[in-house]
This record gives sequence, structure tokens and C-alpha cells, in this order.
Amino acid sequence: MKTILIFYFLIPPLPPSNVKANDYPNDAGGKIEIKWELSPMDSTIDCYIIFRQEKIKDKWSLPETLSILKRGTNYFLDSNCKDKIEYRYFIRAVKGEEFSDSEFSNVAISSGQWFHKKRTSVLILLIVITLFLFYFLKRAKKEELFIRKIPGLDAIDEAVGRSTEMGRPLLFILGLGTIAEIPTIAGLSILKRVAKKAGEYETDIIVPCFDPLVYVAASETVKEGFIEAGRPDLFKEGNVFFLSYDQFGYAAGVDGIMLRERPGAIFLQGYFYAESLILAETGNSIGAIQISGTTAVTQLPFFIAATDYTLIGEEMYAASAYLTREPLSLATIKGEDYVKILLIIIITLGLILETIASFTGKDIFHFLKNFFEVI
Amino acid sequence: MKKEVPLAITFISGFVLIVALFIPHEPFGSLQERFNDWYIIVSGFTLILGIDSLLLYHWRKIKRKEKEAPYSIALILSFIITLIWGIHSGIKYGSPFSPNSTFLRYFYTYIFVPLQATMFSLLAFFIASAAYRAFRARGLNATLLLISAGIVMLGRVPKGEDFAPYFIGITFILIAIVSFLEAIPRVNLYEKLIFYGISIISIILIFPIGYLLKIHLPSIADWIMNVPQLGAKRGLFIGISLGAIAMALRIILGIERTYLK
Amino acid sequence: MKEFFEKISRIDRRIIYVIVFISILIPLLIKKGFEFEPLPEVKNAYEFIENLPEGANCLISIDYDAASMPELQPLLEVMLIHLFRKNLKVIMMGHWPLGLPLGQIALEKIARELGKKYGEDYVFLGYRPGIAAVMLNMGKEIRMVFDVDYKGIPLDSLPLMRNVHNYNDIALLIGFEAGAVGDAWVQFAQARYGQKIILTSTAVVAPDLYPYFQAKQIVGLIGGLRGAADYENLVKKRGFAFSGMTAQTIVHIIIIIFIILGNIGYIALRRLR
Amino acid sequence: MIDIIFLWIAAGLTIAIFSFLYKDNPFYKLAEHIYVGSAASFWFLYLWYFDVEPKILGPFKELFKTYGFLKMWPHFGPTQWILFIPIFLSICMLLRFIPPVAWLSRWAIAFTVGMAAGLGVTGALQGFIIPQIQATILPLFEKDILTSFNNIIIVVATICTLFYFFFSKEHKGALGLFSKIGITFIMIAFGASFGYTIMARVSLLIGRIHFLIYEWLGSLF
Repeated sequence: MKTILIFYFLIPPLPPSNVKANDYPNDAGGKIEIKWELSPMDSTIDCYIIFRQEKIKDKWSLPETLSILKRGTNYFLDSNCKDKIEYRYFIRAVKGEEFSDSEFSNVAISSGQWFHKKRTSVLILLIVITLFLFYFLKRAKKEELFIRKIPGLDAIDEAVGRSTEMGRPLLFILGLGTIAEIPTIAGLSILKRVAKKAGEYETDIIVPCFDPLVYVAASETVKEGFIEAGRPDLFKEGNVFFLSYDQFGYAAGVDGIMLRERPGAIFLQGYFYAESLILAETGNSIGAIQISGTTAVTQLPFFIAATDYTLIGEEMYAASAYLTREPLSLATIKGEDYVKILLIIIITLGLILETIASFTGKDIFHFLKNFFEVI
Repeated sequence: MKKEVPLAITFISGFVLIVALFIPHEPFGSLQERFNDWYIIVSGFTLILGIDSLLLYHWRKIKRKEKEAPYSIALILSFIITLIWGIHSGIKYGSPFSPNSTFLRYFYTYIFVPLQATMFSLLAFFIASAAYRAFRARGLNATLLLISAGIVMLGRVPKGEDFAPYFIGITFILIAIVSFLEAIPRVNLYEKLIFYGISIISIILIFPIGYLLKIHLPSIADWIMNVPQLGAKRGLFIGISLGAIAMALRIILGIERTYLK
Repeated sequence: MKEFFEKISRIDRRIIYVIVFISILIPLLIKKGFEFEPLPEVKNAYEFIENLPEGANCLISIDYDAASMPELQPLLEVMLIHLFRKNLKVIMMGHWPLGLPLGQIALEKIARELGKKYGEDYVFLGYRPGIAAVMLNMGKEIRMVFDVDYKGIPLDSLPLMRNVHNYNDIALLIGFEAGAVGDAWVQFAQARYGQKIILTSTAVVAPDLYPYFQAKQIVGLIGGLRGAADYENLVKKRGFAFSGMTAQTIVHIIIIIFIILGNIGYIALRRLR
Repeated sequence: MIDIIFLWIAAGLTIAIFSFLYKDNPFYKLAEHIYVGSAASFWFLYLWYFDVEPKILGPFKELFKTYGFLKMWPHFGPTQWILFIPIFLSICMLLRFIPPVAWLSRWAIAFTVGMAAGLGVTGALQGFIIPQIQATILPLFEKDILTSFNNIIIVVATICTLFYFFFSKEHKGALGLFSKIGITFIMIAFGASFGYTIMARVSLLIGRIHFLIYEWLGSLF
């Protein structure tokens, strides 16, 4: 027994086999993936060491250690390659002092790809959506398009009016979104409408901003709104200002403005995080009419609870079309609706296929689900 | 010129970013990160504009000797002190954010963090007052909203299952009373029966549902989160994403240009 | 009668605030509370630490900042007490530069209380930028990342660090997570180097980390205040988290009582009208 | 000693913010203004040390050290030259200080808005729509009754919610019914999500109260 044990410890472990190196797909180049079959004695070895050689002037360089991998590993991604250089790899199985090396892998060259194959479904869907939108854009010139009532948006004029009656300013809060986020831009287009109304009613509008770029854009927007209302003289530069780049500093500052300036109507339109309820509750406590809207799903419940009207998610995006009634914008809304029908059809088809797959156990029926598997 | 160039810039930067999603090859592969870096650089510089506007806003208040002027002085002073402190630490320790800098150790931990954390913690109060005020059984949807909120709330805390049956009992008794009172004045026999029915069913359901909550409360709460909540959220997400795409295309095509005119 | 219903349907918000405040204050003051069973993932973490040999090195990574302080800081303190009591060595570093002072304050406080010496029983390394790069290089040689500690003392001058070179010399890694760094620890330190990891996280992050525990990629998971309370129970040093959990239950119940009161008032008033 | 002074400052600021719950008062006003003022400096320093400096000065540092400002220019590679785009945009932004050329700042805004549009499309498609559809394609009937039941509810909730966001048709008839079911699911979801969040928020308050009792008052005794 003892001799067998000693023997067992002294023999070198069997090496891994079938080492394959290939360019890593769908990347910008510089990566090679290496796969191998585990050593038959995988459970007893300590680790694998992976070596690489590169071809310089038709000669293979000295092996270079890439990484030490624990047993049971049969995959390695070498992300430190240079494109257009030939590499080959081998794997060493190590057990104590003993080791053995695998055969060399095939020669591999890394390269970048010009099309991301795993994103085919994204591309197809994008093309379909774009076609839908363009189709309705074309039709927009011919016919009147319908859009359903959105109560929160109808309330805007009323809120501005009531605030004016009370002799109080308006407060417009664009949230924490940066200008590189769509909800903020949707908020800006609502701001323009509110600013125009404010101009017509000769009411002040205060816009404290979180993001410096949003501040610049908001100040242009408000100015434009007043010009459209024909009252550029009423635009006060200082009323649109940058407040704070700190989430709760912003909340503290806005709360202060609410308590001291006593706005009659508060608009919360943009992207919000946890501060949403701090703002909405304080606004409620001063008795202002509040119209909120966000695409931040986690914050919507708080707006629903604390404000008078809430634009839920997509309703906020539809706002600019709804408010301007511009045929081209309305057309995109119609296109969107048809895409929704298309998606519902796809989902229904997928449900049928998956149900069949679950009963027959055949993988072929998973094709639709797999088609939407993306990275 | 004043209008066309910005429209072209918007079109190009938006379009190129979309195309880049499908091309892993450089220079497209890392375009999104590169644009993000540029964005950060631009917003770093724009912050100077922002701070200027903030200080100006308060400077005006001081000049006009408004009621709040002393606080505006405090704001400007704290801005200057913090800046000097940060720069001083930056010079002395290499960066104001190195672990042994006094800026991080004292300003950040004892002034900035308490302000942040306390402001954040106000939410606990606000969430209570908002729930009290808004969660009223105004109709079917509102009632479902408050019941699902109640179950998830109790399902998240230890010992919640000991209290849940009582609350659900009270809720059901309330429903029974309301529909009973609703039934009495009804003339239409059909409606009358429905309301009596709801009333009786609620009373019957109290014990089985109470028992169920006592035994399975955390898993019922999880179920609400993982099944109906998840489904509705998905619908919301898909809708929001479609809205975003339509909005983005409006921007790229120049239909939506609030920021420009 | 009508006045009463009007009152309960329109309670002043300040009364609600005061009651919420008191219902948290009292459990924290009297330090008594409801008993509850520890979660299995917390128990696992505790038992793993219990079974570590004396003198083993533990690496603590501070990957949170002030916003998550109430959830993670008390746990960090209890954890340090447990580690030091078992005479384990603590090496602290972090990936969130703004959170590091929090880690340092806790480390110095507990070390002072238990009479531990800097350099022998514990070391504070600090922060280096680059999350993945730091983790991978530490697998080769810690000195590639941290050649000196936070005060600038070379690692070789610190008795504790003399024999610590890479993950092989670290018996346990404990990550305090408020974001995605925990995933990176599993991906780089566990998957590549087989490092044993316990992750502790905020309640928000915990569901994302739970699959790692199920897949046995981490030896334990302590999530949110609940996890911290369980850990306090196990270490038999009940404190903040334990009384905090009781406060949680009470506040939740108070809120529900308020909702019910509001509804009784609302329904009654609608009837009376 | 210095720690104790700062501990008192921290406690004072904490109480000042809490005092806001009663009503607006000088203490809250002071704390608020200190907060906003110092936050402006703090984030300015943060943004410059962690983002702007390494991103914009980093690539030039080595060249500047070896060649000096005047002689480094011929050694610029693409990494350096491309940075002149954001530098240009940043300068456009700063030109707002000079009113006659302030309109140039729109170029920078145009770039960021274009970015928003590009990221909006790719993020929505790749990050949301496709994964969500993929996750919703579920078998409706399985051997396990509970799973089937759950799957059906998830699918009904998803589809009805989508119907609620139909804008180009009046919500009547079948569409009206579906959208009503949709809004019911949305409300259940909002209730659950509201209830789920309370715990995390209360944790924060527990943290602050603990700080006041044990760290601040505790340091007195």
C-alpha cells in the first residue's frame, strides 16, 4: 500500500490534451480563446499553467507564463495579444514538484470583427422599428393622427393658471438625469411648454438644476419659451440656475426653495432617484399642485403617492408630441404603437413555441427564444 | 449656420453611436466609452459655469440685502473654505481623497457625510406620511395597491407574520362592512346580491387567508415581487424603451429640438 | 363622531414623524427585541470564520461609502471584533476611495478597544485605482499593487505583511459591498485563484450576490441590516443591527396602523356625507 | 480633541437637518446653505481628481515631462490628438461667459444630445427590449402547476401593461379591458415596490439615530 502511494505521488500527472486556440469572436481584436480537455488526473493535480509563444521572424519565442489556473479549468481567454502575430499555446499540469506539458495548440491569430454576430436580432429589430416609424412619418402629412388623453398633461395649463391666480411662481425640477439621458430631454420639452405658458400668464418660473449641462440647456429652453410667448422681457436669467451636483444637496436646496419661494405649481419631470419622495412630500406639504413624470420605475410609486398627477414612464415621452400636436411627432407615437403590437405578436408566438418545447422536449422549438439571446 | 451645425453634430454623434453597437472593430468598438469620457470632460468644464451661476445667484441676494442674505454669505464662505481645504490636502497628501488627508478624514466624514446621510434618512419619515395620506381605498386599484404594499412590508421584517393576520382581518372586516352598507340602499336586486356576496365572502375569507399569511407570509411577499410585480415592470420597461427609441429618432432626425431653437 | 373620523383621516404629518422617531428610538435604547433564527447564508459565514486557524490572514475590502454606512458599518465593527477575538490578522484595503476612511475609523476603534497592534495584528493598505487590475495583480504579488501601506511604510517593514504575497497567503477575503465590486471579487479572486470569499452587502445588492452563494462560489453572504442582525446574534454581541431589526418591525407595523386609521376615517366620512 | 469637535459639528448638522421636519427654521437654513456650498466644492474637486484630470491631462503627462510644453507637440499620437475634440467642446461651453459667441455652446450641447439619442436607442434595444422579451417568452403550461400559473400571470401582466401604453387608439372595447387589467397590475406592482423600499429607508434613519445616541451622546459619558 505504501509503495503504491509513493508511486502515486511521484509519477508526473498526465497532461491535458486537445488544446485549441481560436480568435475570440465579436471583439475589437487582441483576444484569443484557448480551450482544452482536462487531464485525466484532473482531480489530483494542483493547478494548470498556461504558456504562450509568439512567432518572431519565423522563430518561436521562449514560452511565457500567462496564468495559473486551478484544476477543473478548461478555458482561458488571453486578452493580451497583438493582432496579426502568430501565437501558439501549451498547458502544463502541475502536481507538487512534478509536471507534464500538453501538445502545442494550433497556431492562432487574433483579429477584430466588423460585425457583431450576436447582435443580429438587435439590428433586425432596430431596422423594423425604424421602418415602422418612417412609414408613419410619411403618412403623417396626409392624415390627422389621434392621440389618447393623458390627464397629467392636460393639467399643465390649469396648474400654471392656478399658480398665477395665487400670485406664486412655478417651480420646475428636471431631476438628476444628465443631458445625455433621454428622460431629461423629454423633461426639457415639457419645460418649454410650461415656460411658454408662464410667459403668457406673466408668471415667474424657477428652474434649479442638478447637472451643469442641463442647466445650460434649461436656461436656453426657458428663454426660448418666453420668446415664443412673445414676452422675452419677462425672462429672468437668474431664475434658471445650477444648484448642486450632490443628490441630497440638491434635495435640501430644492426643499429650501419650496419653503421660501412658495411655488403654486411644481413640475417634477425627468429622471429621479431616491430624492424623489423628499421633493414630492415637501411640495405636498406647502400645498402646491404637483405634476410629476419619470421613467424611473422604482420612483414612480412615490410620485403616484405624493403628487397630484403622474406621467407614468412612456406617457412622459409621448408628452412632447401630445403638447405640440406636431404631425411628425404624433407619427412616431403611432409607429411606436404598431411596434408594440408586433412585439406582442412575437411574445405570443414565443409562448406557443416554448409551450410546445416544454411538452415535446425538443430543442428546436427554442429557436425564437434563442434568437433574442444577446450580449 | 447657427442652427444647421448643431443639428448636424447631433445627427452624426447619435447615428455613429448606434452604428458602433454592431461593429466590434476599432475605432467603433470603444466608441461608446470614448464618448462617455468626452462627456465627462465637457461636464467637468461646464461645472465651472454651473458654480458660477450658483455663486452669482447668492451674490445677488447679498447685494440686494435680502432676508436670506446671511445664509447666502454662509454658502459662499463654505464653498471657499471647502475648496481651499481640498486643495491644501491635495498639495499636502497628493490628493484630497487619499486616506490620510484631513479633507477626507474630517471634512468628508464629519461634515459632508452627516449632511448627506441625514437628508437621505428623512425619507423614512416621508415614506410614512406619504403612505398614510395616499393609501386610501378609493377604488379597486387603490385597494389592491395598499394591500400589496402591506403584505410586502410585513413580509420583509422578522415577526411580520405574527401581525399580518390581524391586519388582513381588519381590512377584510372593513371591506365587509362597506359592501354591506353599500348593499342596503341598492334597489337593483342583482347589485344588492353582489354587494351582500362580497360582504359574506370577505368574512368567510378572513380565517383561511389569515392562516395562510401566518404560515407563508415571506413567500407570499416574494411571490408578489417576483410574479405580478415583475410582469408589470416588464411591460413598463418595454414601453419606456420604445418611447426612448422613438424620442431618440426624433432627436436624430431633428424633429425634436427643444434644446436648439 | 364626525370630528373623530375627520381627525384620524387627517392626522398632522408631524405627529407621524414623532411616532416614527420614537418607535426607532425605544428599541435602540432598551436594546431588547424579537428573537429570530439566523439565515443559513449568514450562519455559513460565521462558521467558516469560527473554524479558521489562529493567526490566519483575513483581507477586508471596503467597497462602499457613506450612503451605505448605516447598513454596513455596524457589521464591519462586529466582524472586526469577531476576527480580533479569534486572533486572526486583518489586512484592510478598498475600491471605493470615499469609503476608506470609514473602514479605517472602525479598524482603529476596534483595534484600540481590543489592544491590537498596527503592523502586527492589522494593516491598512488604502486604495489604488483600477478594480480588475488590482484584483488580478494581487493574485500574483500584492506588492505589485501596494508597495507601501497608507502611511507610506514599505510592506516588508510590517511584520504581518512579510509573508503575505498573494491570495495563497490569505485565508479569507471579506468584501463589504454596496455596488458591483462583489461580482468582480468573485470573478477575479475566486474564479481565477480559488480565494475563499465572504460577501457582506446592502439589502439592495444582496439579491444579485445570492446566486454566488447558491453556486458555492462564496462561503457566506450577509445581506443588509437583517444579515448584520443575524451575525450579531451568532457572535453574541447584540447591538445596533439587532435592535435595529426590532425597530424595523415596529416602524412597519406603525405605518400599517396609520394606513388603517386613515382608511377607517376616509370610509366613515364618505358614508356620513 | 479635534475628533470631538468634529463629532459635535456632525451632530449639530444632523439635528439641524432633522429640525426641518418641524418647519423651516434658521438652523435648517444654515445647514442647507453650508451643504450646498461645500457640495459645489466637493464635487468640483471630485470630478477633477477622478475624472477630468486623468482623462484629459493623463495622456499628456509623460510627453510633457520629457519634452516640456513647447517641444511635446510633434510627439502627439492619435490618443493625444483626439482629445482635442472634447477640449474644443469644453471651450465652446466656456464661451458662454462671452455673450457675442455664447451660441457656440450649442455645439457642445448638440454633441451631448446626440449622444443621448445614440445611447437611448442602443441602451433601450440591447439593454431592455430584447432581454425583457427574451425573459417573457416562457412556456405557459408545464408539468408543474405553480410554475405554469406564475408564467401565465407574468405574461398577462406584461402584455396588458403594454396595452395600457397604447396612445393612438381610444381605450374602448377589448383594448379598454386589457388596459384596465394593465393599470391594475401596475398599481399592484407600485404597491409592492413601495412596501419593499420602506425597510431600506428606515435603515438609514436607524443609522442616524444610532449616531446621535451612541456616538455623540455616548461620547459624553
